[in-house]
Amino acid sequence: MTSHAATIETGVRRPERGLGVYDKKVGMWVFLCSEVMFFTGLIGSYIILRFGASSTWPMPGEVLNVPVTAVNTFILICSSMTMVKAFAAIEHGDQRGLRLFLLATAVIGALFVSVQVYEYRELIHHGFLPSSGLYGATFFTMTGFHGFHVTVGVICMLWVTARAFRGGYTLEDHQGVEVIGLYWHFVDLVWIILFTIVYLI
Amino acid sequence: MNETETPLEVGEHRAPRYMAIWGALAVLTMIEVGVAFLGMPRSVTILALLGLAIWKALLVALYFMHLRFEPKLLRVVAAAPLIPAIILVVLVLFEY
Amino acid sequence: MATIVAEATGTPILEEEHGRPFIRKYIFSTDHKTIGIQFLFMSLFFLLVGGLLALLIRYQLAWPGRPIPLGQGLPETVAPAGVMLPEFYNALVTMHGTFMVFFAIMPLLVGVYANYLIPLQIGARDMAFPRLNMASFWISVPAGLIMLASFMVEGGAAGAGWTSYAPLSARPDLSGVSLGQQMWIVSLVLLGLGSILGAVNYITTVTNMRAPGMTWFRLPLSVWSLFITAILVLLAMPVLSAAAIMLLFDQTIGTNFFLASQGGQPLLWQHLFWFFGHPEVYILILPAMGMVSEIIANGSRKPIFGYRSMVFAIIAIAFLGFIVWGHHMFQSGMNPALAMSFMISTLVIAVPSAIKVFNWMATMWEGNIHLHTPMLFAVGFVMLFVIGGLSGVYMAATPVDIFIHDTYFIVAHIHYVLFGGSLFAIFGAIYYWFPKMFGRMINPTVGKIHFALTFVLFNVTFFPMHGLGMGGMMRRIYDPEQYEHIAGMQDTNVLVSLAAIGLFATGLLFLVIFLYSLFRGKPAPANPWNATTLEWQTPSPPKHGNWKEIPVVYHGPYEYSHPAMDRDWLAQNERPDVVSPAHQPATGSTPLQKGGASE
Amino acid sequence: MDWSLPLNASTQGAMIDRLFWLIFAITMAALVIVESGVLWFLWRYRRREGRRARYTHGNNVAEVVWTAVPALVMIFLGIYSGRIWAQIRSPESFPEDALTIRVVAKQFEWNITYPGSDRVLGSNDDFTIRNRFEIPVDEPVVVRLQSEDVIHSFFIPQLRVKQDAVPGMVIPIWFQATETGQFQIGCAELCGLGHYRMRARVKVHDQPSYRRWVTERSAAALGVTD
Ligand code: HEA
Ligand code: HEA
Ligand code: CUA
Ligand SMILES: [Cu+2]
Repeated sequence: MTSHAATIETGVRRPERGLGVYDKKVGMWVFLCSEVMFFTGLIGSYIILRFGASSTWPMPGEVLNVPVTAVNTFILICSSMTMVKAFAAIEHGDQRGLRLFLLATAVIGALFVSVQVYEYRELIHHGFLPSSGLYGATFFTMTGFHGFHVTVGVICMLWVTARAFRGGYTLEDHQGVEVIGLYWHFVDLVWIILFTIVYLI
Repeated sequence: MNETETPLEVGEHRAPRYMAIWGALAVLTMIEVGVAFLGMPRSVTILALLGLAIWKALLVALYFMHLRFEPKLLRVVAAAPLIPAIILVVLVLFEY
Repeated sequence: MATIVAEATGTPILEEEHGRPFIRKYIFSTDHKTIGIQFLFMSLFFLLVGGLLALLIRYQLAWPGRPIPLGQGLPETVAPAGVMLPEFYNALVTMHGTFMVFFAIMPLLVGVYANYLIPLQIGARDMAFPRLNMASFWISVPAGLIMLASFMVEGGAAGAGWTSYAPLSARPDLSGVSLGQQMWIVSLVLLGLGSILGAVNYITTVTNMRAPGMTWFRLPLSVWSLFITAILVLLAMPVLSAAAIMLLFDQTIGTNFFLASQGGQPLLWQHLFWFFGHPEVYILILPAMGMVSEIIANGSRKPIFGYRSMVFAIIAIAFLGFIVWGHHMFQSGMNPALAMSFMISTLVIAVPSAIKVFNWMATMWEGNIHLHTPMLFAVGFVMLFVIGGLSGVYMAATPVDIFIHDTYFIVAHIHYVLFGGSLFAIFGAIYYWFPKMFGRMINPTVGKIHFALTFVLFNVTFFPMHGLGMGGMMRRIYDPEQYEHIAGMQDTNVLVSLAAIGLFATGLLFLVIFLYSLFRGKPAPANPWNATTLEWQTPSPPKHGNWKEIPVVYHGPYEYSHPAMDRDWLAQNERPDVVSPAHQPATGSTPLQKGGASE
Repeated sequence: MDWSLPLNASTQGAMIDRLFWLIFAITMAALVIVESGVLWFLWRYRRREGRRARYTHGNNVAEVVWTAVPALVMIFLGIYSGRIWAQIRSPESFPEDALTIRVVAKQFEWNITYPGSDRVLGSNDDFTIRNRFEIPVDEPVVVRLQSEDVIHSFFIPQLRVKQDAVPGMVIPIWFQATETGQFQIGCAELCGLGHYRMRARVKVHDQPSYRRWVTERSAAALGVTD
């Protein structure tokens, strides 16, 4: 209640702040909280179902192509790096860097998705489908929804990039870059988890 | 909690060395793949892999998403959903 | 000044409303007040739909196999010669529950009042993300239309209950419903997305956009409850979406998450659904509790009793809401030891609820109680919610639940908490904030008549259901006369149905009152209830942007009968030392003067 | 219209009913306190000209009291019903050498397999009857519940028995009838368009007549098999 007193004496016009960060950032983090619960629904079901049927579960590498996906994981990590570079660039007002790295991020993200599409085609070609038991069901649902998130990310990334090329972000105001960055890194983070528990364990 | 005088932009942190983080992530990934096929006892493998995954996740969250440089409260917000998430999975696992 | 204002809100003063074309002003508006009112009309429409479905349910239960009046109009596939088929009955029950929970009560609380009240009560000009806000409404509308349309499709609407237990919901070959169930899923996933966007908005707005001096513990309880509710939506809704999507895949692309074949787990659906479902029911009660606290303080002309413990009770209920879901699954084959732990956590919830109930009573104690229509509904809420809450204790006790699970005892509980609770609070809120929303008063006498009829008929409709449940009448049965132990109670079923018809008629009466007051009601002053919170310190209805100048807050939300004043209320943005205690116009003066005064 | 629990004919029913009426007493007390309090305040403190409400923000003592009392009541209830629950459902509670019957639910019927005179399921004197559930009085009975298609729920009001039958699971429950008589099984979980009529006869025999019934039935079953 200290500020109560403060306001009474001096009548300062300062809005109360809960988190000390700007609205868009709060909004994005709050949204990511709900994304966490969405993936909890999918990943949690996977863990539970796998517990129930552990005996029948294929060993890593038996069905899935780990090397390709390992490379793909690396690709996604790179996109996270370029993303963060873009942010670092604009924090120093470096427009060229911003545009370059944003573009790179979008492209690398798209690359990740295409590799995943390739992987799906191979698997389906070898008769591994969502309908092939719990393994197929959980695999395609989890990776599918992650892929969907990346795709959405790429689209937004292109939009932000376009804006960057029109000089939409400045040293003073580049909230948009940071916020989409948060989303992008989150999707990367989810993949780190998925890669481990789906492909390696 | 609401009397934070912090200005809206919390940008004063020295930018972390992103390339180093990136390198670490790449290396950890390779280690993971290695561990997975080393053929250690199943339980050891699983624990090791989970440990590595969490490590990587933390690197991304703390540096790429620069949680490390955010106000404490925001870090709490970011971590909060893990509580219901864990509750859900753990309690349902009691079915076995 | 302007600069300060801009700094104080984060949003610059928006361009004046008149300047904008009709479509941006009323259809695709980004003004939180307009969006709130849009939600109001949408959800009242779906409340009407849900009520109609309930009438059909009641008709069948009272007079099984009798042709429905005007039922000849219905297609052969659902009611040949006006006699409804069992599959149609199941669809009715499912859709009744779904519409009422997801498209009536939830949008009424989280859509209407979160939108309308939050910015006004925290002293902001609008939501943090107005366009996102508009999106969340325009996502909810198609969701509702899809749900409605599912009645029309081949195989009829979803018929597996609003809980859609797998495998029944996942196996068209066993339920006879395929497209209908899929539309149910799609609709709810859409609604979920809409609600989550809304929740993001509300949470950001409350954390970041409170007016100067509006500290956390000066927030009105309605804002507190809506804020906590938004967190529940944020964390619970996505789990439903995930589960629903898996269910959709089970139906369409041959996965087997919830099918016993190949190791799938039917119980997993129940765990996921109720992990969402129980927080959902608290989403449906917490805002109601918040608004009731508001109205009771106003009606009693007293500060709310134990403000802080009210806040902590809300938080406690919300948190506990995440660890009790198993109480819906005591007889489902869940591990009995697990059931034990769920029983304990469920019983514990009675404690924070008790705190709230007794604090409401203590607020009325030694008050100067003014029984205006909103107050009537608020008091009605307390009296009826207690009944519903106490019946919850029977079910929480696992051994008793063995007998009453899936009987009408549960149905009675549902309606005492959802209708006697949530809907009564909503009626109260509608009467309370109607003058602010539409700048017109509702005639108090007709309001009191509406209350009296609703209160009496509600109890005649739903109290006997406790008896039916104790007698062992199961839920979701199309023809009670099939069973010896129920057939004896048919007269009760008839009584209930007759009352239900009356209750629906009362609903129509409300519709009339509502529409009449909308166009013919007396013009409302800025502060008809002599209330203290910020929304009353600006004209009714507030202009686009809400305030001439952002108010500065000096007190807690419910400073009624403050000794320093000789009128019995002190607005949050007034200072006793600057407003002359001499009689103020009860309408409350414009924020401009107040702002000036506090310079 | 009598609104009360139906006649109870099982051992666990006695416990359940006792708990039910205990909770009834507690909740009625709470209900009377709240409702009468509200009405009394409405009357006693109704608006009067010149009266001014007492200006107070709360009272910690009072709040602690009405937090603690319900808390204690709840703890007591939790422990008490926990005990009963354990006696009914915990794996240890299942009696040895109980008469074991398999009940397989499917849309919309109950298929009941009896162990026959040798009292072991799976032997060739077993026999299966559709929609007829016959048990002896005063003897623990274990029902092993299964379902072939969707979830059903095995509900016998007078025996205070209810348990879902879930496809892919075998769920055992036990109970002991205390009175002979004719009852009904009802299906308590929505299972499709026939849910409302998925019922079966229940007959609780006295011991001798049950033995007679079983022996002739198994004899018939054997007669069929060889
Ligand atoms: C607004 C919605 C709402 C609310 C607030 C509640 C509140 C509670 N509910 Fe309810 N519930 C539903 C909506 C709600 N419920 C619905 C829709 C279903 C059915 C779902 C379906 O299957 O279709 C359901 C089903 C349901 C079940 C499952 C029954 C079954 O299917 O077998 C159970 C079991 O424990 C339960 C318990 C409780 C409890 C303990 C509370 C507690 O929060 C109540 C706490 C309040 C009080 C206890 C009263 C106030 C306290 C006092 C006056 C203090 C003195 C009291 C004592 C000392 C006892 N509810
Ligand atoms: C808030 C939720 C809510 C509300 C208000 C109601 C209202 C009613 N409900 Fe029900 N009900 C549920 C939620 C609700 N219900 C749920 C969740 C279930 C479980 C479903 C399942 O088992 O899957 C259920 C189940 C259920 C059953 C059990 C069916 C079965 O198991 O076989 C029955 C049976 O009698 C019933 C009856 C009624 C009746 C007679 C009303 C009456 O109160 C209806 C009276 C009419 C109105 C309240 C409408 C009046 C309003 C207006 C006219 C709008 C005015 C418009 C403007 C102002 C623009 N409901
Ligand atoms: Cu079988 Cu209902
Ligand atoms: Cu619940």
